[in-house]
Amino acid sequence: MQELITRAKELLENGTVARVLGWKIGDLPYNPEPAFFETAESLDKFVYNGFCGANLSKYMIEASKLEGKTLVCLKPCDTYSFNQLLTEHRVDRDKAYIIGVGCKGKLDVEKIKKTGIKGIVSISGAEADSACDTLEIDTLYGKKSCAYGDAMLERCHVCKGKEHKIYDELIGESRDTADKERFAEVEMIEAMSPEEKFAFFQKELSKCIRCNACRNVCPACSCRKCVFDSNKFDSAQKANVDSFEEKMFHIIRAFHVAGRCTDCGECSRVCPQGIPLHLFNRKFIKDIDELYGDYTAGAEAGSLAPLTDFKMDDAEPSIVNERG
Amino acid sequence: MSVNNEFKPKIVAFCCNWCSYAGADLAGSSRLAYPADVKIIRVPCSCRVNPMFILRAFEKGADGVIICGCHPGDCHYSTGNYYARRRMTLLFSMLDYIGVEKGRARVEWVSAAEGVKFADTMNSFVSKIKDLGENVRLGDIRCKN
Amino acid sequence: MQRIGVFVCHCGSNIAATVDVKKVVEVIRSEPGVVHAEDYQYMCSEAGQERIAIAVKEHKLTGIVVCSCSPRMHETTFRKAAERAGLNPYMVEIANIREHCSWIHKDINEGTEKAVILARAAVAKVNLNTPLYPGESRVTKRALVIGGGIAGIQTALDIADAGYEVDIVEKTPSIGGIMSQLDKTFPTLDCSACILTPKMVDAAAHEKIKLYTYSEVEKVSGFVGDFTVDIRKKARYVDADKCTGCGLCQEKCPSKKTPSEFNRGLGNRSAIYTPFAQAIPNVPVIDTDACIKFKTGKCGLCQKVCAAGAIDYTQKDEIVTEKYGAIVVATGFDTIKLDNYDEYAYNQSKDVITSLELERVMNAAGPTHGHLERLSDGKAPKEIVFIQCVGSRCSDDRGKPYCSKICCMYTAKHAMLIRDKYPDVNVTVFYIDVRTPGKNFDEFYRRAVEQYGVNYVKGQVGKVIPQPNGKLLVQGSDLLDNKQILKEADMVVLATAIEPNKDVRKIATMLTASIDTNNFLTEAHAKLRPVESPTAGIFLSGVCQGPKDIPETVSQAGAAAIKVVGLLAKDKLMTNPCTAHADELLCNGCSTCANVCPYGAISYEDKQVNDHGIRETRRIAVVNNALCQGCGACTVACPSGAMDLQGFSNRQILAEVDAICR
Amino acid sequence: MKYSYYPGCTLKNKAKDLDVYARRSAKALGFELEEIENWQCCGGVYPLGSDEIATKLSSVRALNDAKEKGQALVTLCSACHHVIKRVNDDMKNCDDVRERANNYLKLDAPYKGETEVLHFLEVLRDKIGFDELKKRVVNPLTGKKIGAYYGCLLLRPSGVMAFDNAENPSIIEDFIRAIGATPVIYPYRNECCGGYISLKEKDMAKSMCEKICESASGFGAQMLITACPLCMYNLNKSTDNNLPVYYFTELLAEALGVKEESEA
Amino acid sequence: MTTEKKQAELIREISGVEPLKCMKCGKCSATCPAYNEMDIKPHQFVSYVANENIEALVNSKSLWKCLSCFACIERCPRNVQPGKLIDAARQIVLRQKGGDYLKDEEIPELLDEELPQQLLVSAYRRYKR
Repeated sequence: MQELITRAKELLENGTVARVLGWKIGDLPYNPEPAFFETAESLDKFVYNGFCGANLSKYMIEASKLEGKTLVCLKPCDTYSFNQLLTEHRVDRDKAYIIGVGCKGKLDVEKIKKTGIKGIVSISGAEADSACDTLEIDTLYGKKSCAYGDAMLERCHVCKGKEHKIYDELIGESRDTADKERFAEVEMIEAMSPEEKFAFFQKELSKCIRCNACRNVCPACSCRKCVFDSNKFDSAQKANVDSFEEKMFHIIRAFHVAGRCTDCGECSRVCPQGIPLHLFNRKFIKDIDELYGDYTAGAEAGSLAPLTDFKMDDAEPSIVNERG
Repeated sequence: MSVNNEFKPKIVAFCCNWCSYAGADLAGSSRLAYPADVKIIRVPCSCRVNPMFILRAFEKGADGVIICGCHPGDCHYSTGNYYARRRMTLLFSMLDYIGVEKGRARVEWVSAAEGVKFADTMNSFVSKIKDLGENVRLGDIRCKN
Repeated sequence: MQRIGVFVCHCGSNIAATVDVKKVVEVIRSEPGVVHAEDYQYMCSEAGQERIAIAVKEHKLTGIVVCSCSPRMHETTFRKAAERAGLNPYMVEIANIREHCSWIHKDINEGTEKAVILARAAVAKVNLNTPLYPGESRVTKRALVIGGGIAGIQTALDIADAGYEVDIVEKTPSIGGIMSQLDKTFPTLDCSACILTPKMVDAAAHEKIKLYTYSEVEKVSGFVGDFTVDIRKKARYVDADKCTGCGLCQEKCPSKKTPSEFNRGLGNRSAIYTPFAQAIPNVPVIDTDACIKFKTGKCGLCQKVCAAGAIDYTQKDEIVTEKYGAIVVATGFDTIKLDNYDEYAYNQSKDVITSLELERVMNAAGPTHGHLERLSDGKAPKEIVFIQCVGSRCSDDRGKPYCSKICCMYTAKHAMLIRDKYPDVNVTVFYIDVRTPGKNFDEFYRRAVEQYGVNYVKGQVGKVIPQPNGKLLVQGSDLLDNKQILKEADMVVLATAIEPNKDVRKIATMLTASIDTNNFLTEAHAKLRPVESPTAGIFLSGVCQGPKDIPETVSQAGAAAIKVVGLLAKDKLMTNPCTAHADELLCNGCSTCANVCPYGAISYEDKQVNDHGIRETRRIAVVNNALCQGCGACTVACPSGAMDLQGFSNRQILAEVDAICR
Repeated sequence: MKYSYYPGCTLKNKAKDLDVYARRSAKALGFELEEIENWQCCGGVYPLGSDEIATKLSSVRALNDAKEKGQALVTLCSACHHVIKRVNDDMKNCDDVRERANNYLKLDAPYKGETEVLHFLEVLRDKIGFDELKKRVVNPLTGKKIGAYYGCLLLRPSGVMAFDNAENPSIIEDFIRAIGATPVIYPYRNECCGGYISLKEKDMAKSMCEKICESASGFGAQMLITACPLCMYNLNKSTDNNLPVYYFTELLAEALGVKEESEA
Repeated sequence: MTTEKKQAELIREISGVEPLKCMKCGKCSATCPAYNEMDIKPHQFVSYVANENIEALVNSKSLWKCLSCFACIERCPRNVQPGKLIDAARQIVLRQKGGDYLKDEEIPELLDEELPQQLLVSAYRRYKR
């Protein structure tokens, strides 16, 4: 982390970049938040540790409009999102100075809390440079510990790899964290009966409070104005103004990002109700891979998304009835 | 009016202007009967059909939605139905994934010359929807009401 | 709020028999926006249209719904009526209560209920309609005809005579098509070459006609009035400007064993060849698959003997790009392959031939110099059997489900010609039905029976059995005598089904013209627009649209020509205003829409926008209205809903959905 | 290579030659015919009625047996081949038959037409290859002019049997060429010999076979070969030994030099 | 419903044949090797069923002359399959009591040395219930 701060100061001072986009220490030991740093001094508040899960690529949309370059810290998975935004002309490559930061897996405090640990005062072992296999946690009730892997976000268990797809320079070590089958959860649902599937999603979706956290954090949901907020799909007869969107919001959102979603997992990370929203996106990814050939959004800037492409002998929609 | 309470499904058919709508016209001028439950909406091309239209229909109480377009390779706009095919395949797969019965939504390719196919398709689709019964799940997946 | 008038048509009893029209009027009155509703016997009649005009004035209507036949029939009629009454024509919507309702439902309650719902959907849509204004596009005053048979030649001549430039693209080395292979023509027995050759010469000599022979259409882009076409001129290896057509090269060519396409494979041709004596242009081509020079590098005899120095082995294919305002498809037909019909022993015996092969046999320039003889042993036949409907009217998967239309007549012609020239030859025709609708056609067939003594037997043949003595035993039905006949014949002639030229599918795809399950091009309306494709600017001439004989082909060629002339006579075309349009404030500039646009109609501009006080430069999608054809692919690809289609907007379609599901 | 083998009743009795020579030839060509255990008679004719089910079950059992072994099922007798191939097609494509047959049989896993049904000639053509067969011939039957007699059952209906061009077949002619002889093509080679009609209508079958033999001789055939015991029987009844009829397997064994080999 | 109408429907059902597909070309009769032995000809099987003339059909000689050689089925241009119709008519007879065309007592005299089992089995299936 120190190397990162030193380098950032250097770039700020020599005028290469006008600001730094990174994470700032939060009010609790586990909630750093995305922040812009304009001066070398302000970087004292900069932090990069296991809790810096937030994907900063979406902030580059606004940063691209600002004067001068922005230094942006991107984890390997964040670079996919950045590439995808580049493909869609939403960010300006020339306005970004990308430092690819190492990643040893990002942590989810909810998972720690789920192990029964309460009253967290401080956590050690989550530092970017010296990430350990076990987290030592000081609590109001004494010292506790938790295996790093057990505290990791779901998405890190199914990590696409620790290779940065786009960067100007790299700082920091990474550690392989993938130890689960990416599509296992999706397959589990696919194997359910229609009744079970419906019950599962009905239960999950009825938790939704339409806070829009998923939409706001999603790097693919970068529309200037969301269709759900415009009157384009409105109609004169509509009695209850928002009933339609309410009911179909997550399905439509998933469809809108299908083929563009990099599976960064931010939607599930930020959902205050803990809805596994990534299960929608990942289903589309699995279908696309199976039906149209493997495709990873953002692996390469400028690639043609599966839904803007076709083959003459693509499967017919009836294949859905034939499968499973 | 009929007094029996036989299930009368609501079925929305999106037909592309160039092939399937004309196929439906041909079915009509050939007097090939299919159930009145089917109501056709004319769109320029199957690629005009937004998944939101389909979800909206279901949400508003449609029991089945069918999208008809030119045969692949014969699209009036060259490639429209190829895009529609991918979109609908993914959408239908998603519907299946969330537990909506298979077969509530369908895509069929019907050319302007295929009046018989149009009528056959509608007959088979209506009978499929009758088998599935009323659409309750898509009415409200969140079931908050 | 719109002020909508609803007009419900009885269409005589076509609608009124199964839809309670009065009830539709009554129910629809209470729909939001509807201020007037009425019914009338025939809305499309002048009186009907007048009622619309009166209602527009009386009720200050802003929108109109006509509940009638398919919009494909009368949408234009009613739009024009609205325009005359001072409304924007795009404020009209049609509820199709005939083809989609009254004609397919028997129960009047059911029909009425559905008609009401269809009317409601149309009203819901009109509530959201906005006036639309067509743009203009230019017309390139030049036409392209694809195919140089009699259909293509006649179309080109008629267009050229009206004063417009026209190009013919013909795949083979010469124009002339199948008609040039025929010996005589029905129903007057004219010599085919005698009536065709002058037309070929006229076409070649016409100052407005340009021939691209031995050429193929490679790529088509653009739209009505403004097509851009790439034509591949295949290398002839003979310089057309230098060649004098003396024919010496063909005479000296040592490779003479290639089956002649013109003679249907019954005779051979040289590697350098003109397909037939009257070929136009009279310039040979080198078949590189047969040419010794191309295969081994040795030979070069043709180059040596050519006094004009026209042979050029280094010639390459050439791509010519031309602009056209209209395109006529005249790709014609071929006979089907008979591999699925080996019970007729076509592949097993040389003496079983197709009717088109018989044309070559009967022709003085053919493989037997016009002598009727068996191809196996050259002997004169004494018994000839004709079998009708070989591959036609077959709904199994071996043949074609349609009637080929020309066989009954040409078989009568063949039978008559043979009986006339060789009175000692017996002719038997096995037929299922004899179909002779056409002027002087049935008389012609009856002459074959009554005057020439041709033996017509009602019944199909089951098998042709080659005999050790070289004869052919024909085992067929005589359904009138209820007998199975065994007839020993010397020759059997098969009235082989015809099918559209194999290349038509490729061409139709390039033109985005629709094609039916039998590969015939679809017409815009089976009765009222028979020579137009549903794709604007594409016209149909000849058998590519459906089986037809020469007189019919020539009439259709003329009809297609006048349609082309009608188009080329305009200086500007109104463009379809139902095009896509991007909302500047919603557009992300993400390029997703451009990726799916088949016409390259979407480009991006950096535009200054004012988004509720925020002024900034944004990358925005811009649609070229002349290029956009209104498919709507972009509207669904657009994640933000910025892209919408005029006339079929998201809100309009959703309003229809809601009205139907209500 | 190992195939499941369905001999059928007649090959165990009156048509032993067809069977014995086939087994010897197979061995010489390097493939094995593993006879299905407890096979039951196919019934001789395919039941045409769409409601027939019981009469199809013995075929399904044989087919399922082969499926369980993961082998293709090879037949020799034209009638068995016809019945089994068509029942297999029903099991694959006809929902009603499949459902009912499986209900009756209660197999471990429902049979859905998975087994590939091959006639011995198809094994020679598609698996061994006639070019390869030609190489294996040690005793070519050079100079013999042989007419192939196909009959009906191997060829028709061609949609289901998919054996060869039903009106102008070539598989047996190619076979004849492979064993070094000269095929004689004659138009009656796919006409019916009379089939089962010969039990009660002997004259009718005789006149039909006479036509066949006359045509074959007329085109110069010195002998006929067939794959069907019933065709053999009918043809033999009407030919006065000018035109002997053999099973194709006998000539195959002869060409491969294994005809006289004792069964070891 | 008359008996003949019922029987006609039964024949359609058993055979799976739609006689209305026939275009009356006569190719079946032109093809049939047993034509001369038949009193009702193959193309007439189709029209007899279409016209519900079943009594005559089930009493015809033709029922027992059809060889099931499938030539008519193979060559029919409209996929009508007359051979299946005649078999269905035969089934109607056989499924009635005493409808067997082959009586057990007549079998011994029909046999000879070479006669293959296949022949007996096949004839049983076609002639007997």
